[in-house]
Amino acid sequence: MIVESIRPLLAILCPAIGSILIILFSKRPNIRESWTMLASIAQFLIIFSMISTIIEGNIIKCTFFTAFPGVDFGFRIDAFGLIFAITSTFLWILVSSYSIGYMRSLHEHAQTRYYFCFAWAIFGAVGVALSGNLLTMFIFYEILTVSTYPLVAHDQTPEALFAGRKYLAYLLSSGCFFLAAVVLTYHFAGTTDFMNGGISTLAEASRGALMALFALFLLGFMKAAWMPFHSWLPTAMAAPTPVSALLHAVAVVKAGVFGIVRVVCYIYGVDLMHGLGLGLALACLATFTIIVANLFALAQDNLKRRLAYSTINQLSLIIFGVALLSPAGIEGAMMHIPFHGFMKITLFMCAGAIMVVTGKKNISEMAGIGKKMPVTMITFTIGALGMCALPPTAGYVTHHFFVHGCEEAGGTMSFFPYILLIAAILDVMYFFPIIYTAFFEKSEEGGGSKIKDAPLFMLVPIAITATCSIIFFFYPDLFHISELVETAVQSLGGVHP
Amino acid sequence: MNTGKSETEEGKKRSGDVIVETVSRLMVPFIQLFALYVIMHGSSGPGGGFQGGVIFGASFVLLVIAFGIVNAGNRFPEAVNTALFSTGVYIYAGVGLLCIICSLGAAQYLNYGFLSLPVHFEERRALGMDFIEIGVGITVMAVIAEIFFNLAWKKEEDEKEGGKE
Amino acid sequence: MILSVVEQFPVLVVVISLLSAFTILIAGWLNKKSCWFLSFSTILVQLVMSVFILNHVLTIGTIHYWLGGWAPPWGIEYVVDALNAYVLVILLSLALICVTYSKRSIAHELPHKIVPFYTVYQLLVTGLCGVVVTGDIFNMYVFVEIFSLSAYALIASRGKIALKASFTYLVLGSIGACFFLLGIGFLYSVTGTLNMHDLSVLLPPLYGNKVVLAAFGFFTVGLSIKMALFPLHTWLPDAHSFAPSEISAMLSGIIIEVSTYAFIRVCFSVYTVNFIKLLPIFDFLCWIAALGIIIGSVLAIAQYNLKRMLAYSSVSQMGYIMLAVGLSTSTHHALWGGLTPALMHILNHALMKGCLFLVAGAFIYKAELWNITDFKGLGRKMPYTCAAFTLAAISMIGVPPSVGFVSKLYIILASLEAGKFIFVAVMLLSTLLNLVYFWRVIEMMYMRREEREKESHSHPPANKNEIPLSMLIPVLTLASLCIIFGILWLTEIPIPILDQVNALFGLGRYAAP
Amino acid sequence: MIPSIDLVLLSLVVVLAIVAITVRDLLSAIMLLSAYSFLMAMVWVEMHSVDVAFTEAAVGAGASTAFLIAALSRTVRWEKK
Amino acid sequence: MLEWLIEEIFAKYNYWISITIMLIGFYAMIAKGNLIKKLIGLSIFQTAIFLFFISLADIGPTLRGTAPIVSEAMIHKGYVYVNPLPHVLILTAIVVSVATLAVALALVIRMYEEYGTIEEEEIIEKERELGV
Repeated sequence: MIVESIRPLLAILCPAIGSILIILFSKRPNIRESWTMLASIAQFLIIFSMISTIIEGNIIKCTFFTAFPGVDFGFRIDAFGLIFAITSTFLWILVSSYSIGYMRSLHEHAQTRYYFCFAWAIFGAVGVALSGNLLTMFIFYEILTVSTYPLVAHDQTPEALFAGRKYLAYLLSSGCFFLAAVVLTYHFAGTTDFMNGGISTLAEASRGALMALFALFLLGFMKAAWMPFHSWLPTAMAAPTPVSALLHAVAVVKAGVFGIVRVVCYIYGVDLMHGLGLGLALACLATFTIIVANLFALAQDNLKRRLAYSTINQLSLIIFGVALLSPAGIEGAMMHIPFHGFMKITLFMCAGAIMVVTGKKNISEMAGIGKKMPVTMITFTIGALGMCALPPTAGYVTHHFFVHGCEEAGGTMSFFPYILLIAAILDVMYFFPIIYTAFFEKSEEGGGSKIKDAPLFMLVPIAITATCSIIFFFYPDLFHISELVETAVQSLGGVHP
Repeated sequence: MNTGKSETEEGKKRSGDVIVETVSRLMVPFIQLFALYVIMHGSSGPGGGFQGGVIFGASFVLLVIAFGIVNAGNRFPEAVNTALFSTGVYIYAGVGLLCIICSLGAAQYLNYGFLSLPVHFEERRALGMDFIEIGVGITVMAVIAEIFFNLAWKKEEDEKEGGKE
Repeated sequence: MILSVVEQFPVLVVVISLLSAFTILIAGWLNKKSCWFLSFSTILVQLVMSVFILNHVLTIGTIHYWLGGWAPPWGIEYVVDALNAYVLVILLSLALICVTYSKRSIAHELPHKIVPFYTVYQLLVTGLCGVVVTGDIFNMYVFVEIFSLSAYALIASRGKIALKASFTYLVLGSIGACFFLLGIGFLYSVTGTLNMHDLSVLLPPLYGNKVVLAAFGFFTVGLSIKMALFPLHTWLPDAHSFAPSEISAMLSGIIIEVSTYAFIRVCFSVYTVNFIKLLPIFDFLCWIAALGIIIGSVLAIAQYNLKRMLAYSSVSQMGYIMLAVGLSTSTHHALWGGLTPALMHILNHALMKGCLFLVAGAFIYKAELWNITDFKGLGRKMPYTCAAFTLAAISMIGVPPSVGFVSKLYIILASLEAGKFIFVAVMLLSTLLNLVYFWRVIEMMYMRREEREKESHSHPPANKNEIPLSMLIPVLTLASLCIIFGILWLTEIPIPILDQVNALFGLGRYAAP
Repeated sequence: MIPSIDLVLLSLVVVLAIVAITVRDLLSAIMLLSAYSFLMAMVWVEMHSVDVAFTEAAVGAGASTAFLIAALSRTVRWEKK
Repeated sequence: MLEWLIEEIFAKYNYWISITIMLIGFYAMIAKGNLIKKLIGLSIFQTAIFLFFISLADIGPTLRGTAPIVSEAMIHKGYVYVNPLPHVLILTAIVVSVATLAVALALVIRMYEEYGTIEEEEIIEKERELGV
């Protein structure tokens, strides 16, 4: 059933209005930051209020105008979109709080610009999550790209500027491919609306054209950082840590992955993907990225860069889940979007906390830091466990789904769990040394085993995300995520083989 | 506009050739008369406001060449010139607008037939055209003179927009 | 035949402007400050008239105005249909914005030339309006020359290096105008008429005639010079970069666009779609335009002078418009078929480029900043101006939901429908090139620190040094219109106007099957 | 029109045009241009377009020449090669 | 061959001459470096176009065409008028051309004051020295 509602519009307006208020109160930091908090909480509540409607199997629609025949500009919220929206908005609250601690401790410059752009980035990300067709999605996707540029280049050092340029070059060129793909889809199918089970008219196009179109879509979703188009992500780690945390663990990269899932499940549809044999190709691409990214991660000494490669790996894991084209695989993929978000943001926020307190960025310098910042490092350990898919963390749950998905898919796919195993081992190989260094090696500086953890503004969000990561293991329905995922997969219909 | 008494005041600066001066002094009134003829005869024969205006302007150019630029420039100050060529445009555009106003908006711009003159329709057309020619003539005359003065003399002032009908 | 008041407006728009030009000249002797006011109020009145005209044309129909009451094939006829009315409104809006802006900047830049500046500016507007409203091809030539002459004089008004630029423009522009005149002569020799509608009726039996073909060639080349289509653009960079900024904005936003309008008029009103379809001219035009898009952008990347960069970007943007014109005969969709994308981009380009040039002028006004490398830290000193620049630049790059994005989208859809996938690639590539040269500036304004700032990492409160309000408001208006119109286009609200144009010429969905 | 006179005048016009753009003395060039205009005016009289001929004589041979000479008086007379 | 020559060249000699002059003018505008020479070229070019238009109006040697001036006697004698419309057009075009010339000359003079030369190449050189 379709429900008309303006709630999506309200949700999207929160950060927009927030950003204006932020600019207006640029001279008074306390009020400025309370607007950020207020906007984030309001947005989360509005998004959260939609859950009950969605779980009943409804779709919320909010159409503004018709841009082209068959292409309405508007929102269409289904279970899958809502998962992404909930994740981004909830984490925005936490990261806002974390940002306040981080930015103030480091006396960063241009804080108004920072909060302003942050709000717009969330505007873009939530817009992507809620949009009802490719064109709308593209518009928000580009807003997301442009608004995160000032955040990446925030430091304004040559290095940060380079990172910003690289970031824009990659993502806006991918935007071009995306636009081409959107237009071609419209050309072939006459619509770009997301439909459960794919757009039926699209199948009428020729096989070669559909293959090429899919390649365009993949290039368009360079935000998903699949190899070999990943290198913007590690470079973008020049950004302040809250940015890396929210944007490069949740909003931006997840928007890319989200797009791929949307295209696979809601534009092409599982049957068409099967028919074209694209699932296997996508799975190969994903596993290639998973392994190579893990190998790259091993070589990194900078903590944030290592985490970035880990992100690349995990994103491809989501792509892999979708590429299985089996219910469990898709379920796992959809679930991994929020789960990975929570875990990775924990890790990034820990890295930021370490930097704020000790000023250290490299893993080799972190000997003994676990004793100095116990809370931070314990939460870090939880996040790391999640990355390695070990219980009792959320990571284990999704990997369970992936393995199950491989079985369901059968055929060549049943071979892939071994690759996942190798990937998990590699994960362990680069995460455990960090934990070991932090807790068991002696600090070279000696002496300072005094506990001096991060400020509370930062510590509380870290603790919350880490706790969530564990709760997800025992109770995946926190924030109704597993229910939503089930609703989404059921609505896809033709998935069950 | 009078050509006569220039040599008494600033005689030193003039070109100095008696023959040239005398001949041009003799010629200029005739040229100007001819110019007037050309302007007024425009509606029924060769010539018209533009040609007449050019000829009229040329008479000033001749003066300038004969008597030296400073003398002629003083006789023909820029303010007067500007006023003149604006007047010409006003006459031209004003007659056109009058056609609209006189007919209370029923007729088109420059539809002379609707001018409230106490003559026949056809004659109104001819008269209207003559008015226009006069306007054009004045403008062109002033513009030609102005351009020449500017080109030949003025240092600081920038170029004026050229003659337009 | 009784004329309604609005039907008198086409001629009044031109006459009022002409009268005002000379009134300014006289008023200038009495009081220099009155010039601006006169010019501003005249253009405002003209704008109001043009809006009425547009409304009249859309609701009642085309206005035919017989000058002097002479019937068309003999007398001059002013014809205002949807196309003219649309272009007229754009033209007068930008003229109004530029004249508002010019109040302070001209007083600063050319303090001794205020009177001639506004006189000639008003003449420029007269010429532009004349080109747009006339339905007589020779009359069009005369008005083209009037606005060109005014443009030469205005460009030269800055003196120094602008003189050379203006002279080059004059020589090339005259050649273009002569070609146009020659084309008119050719057409006249075979048809014996100059009225555009009359021509379009008389020409069809002669479409195979070599004279008619040659005339089309002359029109195309002549107007291509005037509108700076790619290989004939050589006058443009100098002229645009050395002119006073409001004139650069007019040049780039309106003057070359009005020439494009003249070209569209000649193609579809004098010749018709049937003629164009006989020959592969428009295919050729598409390729030329595509080349122009790429090369213009590449050359823009090589520039360090902001205004010069914008000028080259105009070359590339003219390519967009001409590409859209070139595709117009092969697309039939209700939305992006026919001339819609081209006319859309005429408006969009006027908004974007107008804003960018005015901002460039603001930098020159404040601190004589010409080069991109000098823009370090401007984002903090002139926040509103830089924000406007950013909006317009983002629009040029084509980030949604700006006007640039909509144009790009429509042109891409049109080229897809025409089956020319290569132009899709060209459009996308040009997006990236635009990104390169515009982002450079944005980065310089916001992200680079000034040298003295670098030493102390602390940040002193920025001393704002914003331009005066009479300059800021035009800039901000244009910048916000870049976004507002982007959304408006997406909602298809203004599309019916362009649809009428298509109906007029039998293009798009009105094309004969 | 009378072809023979026409032809003579027109060939003269061509010759004058060529000479006008080749001579290095700009003053001569201008005077040649003036003569060229005047001959052109004669051609037009001969073609029955008295109006145009009239104008060309006044403008081309008269005013334009005056303008050019005025400009020359403030610049240089010789073209450099 | 001869017939062709007569028909295409001699019968339309004024058109051919108009084209010749046009090319001469065009050459001067493009190839001459001196600004005044360029303007002379422009004048020649424009006059050539005028010649073309006037030739259009002319009705050729076979008919007794006459100037388009109204007079009763002429009409009774059965004279044919040449077409007056191109003449009017050319009048306007002459106005335009003289205006162009005036603006151009003003530019030339200003450039001379600025650069001390009216040779295009020298001006470009000086511009380069100024570092533009």
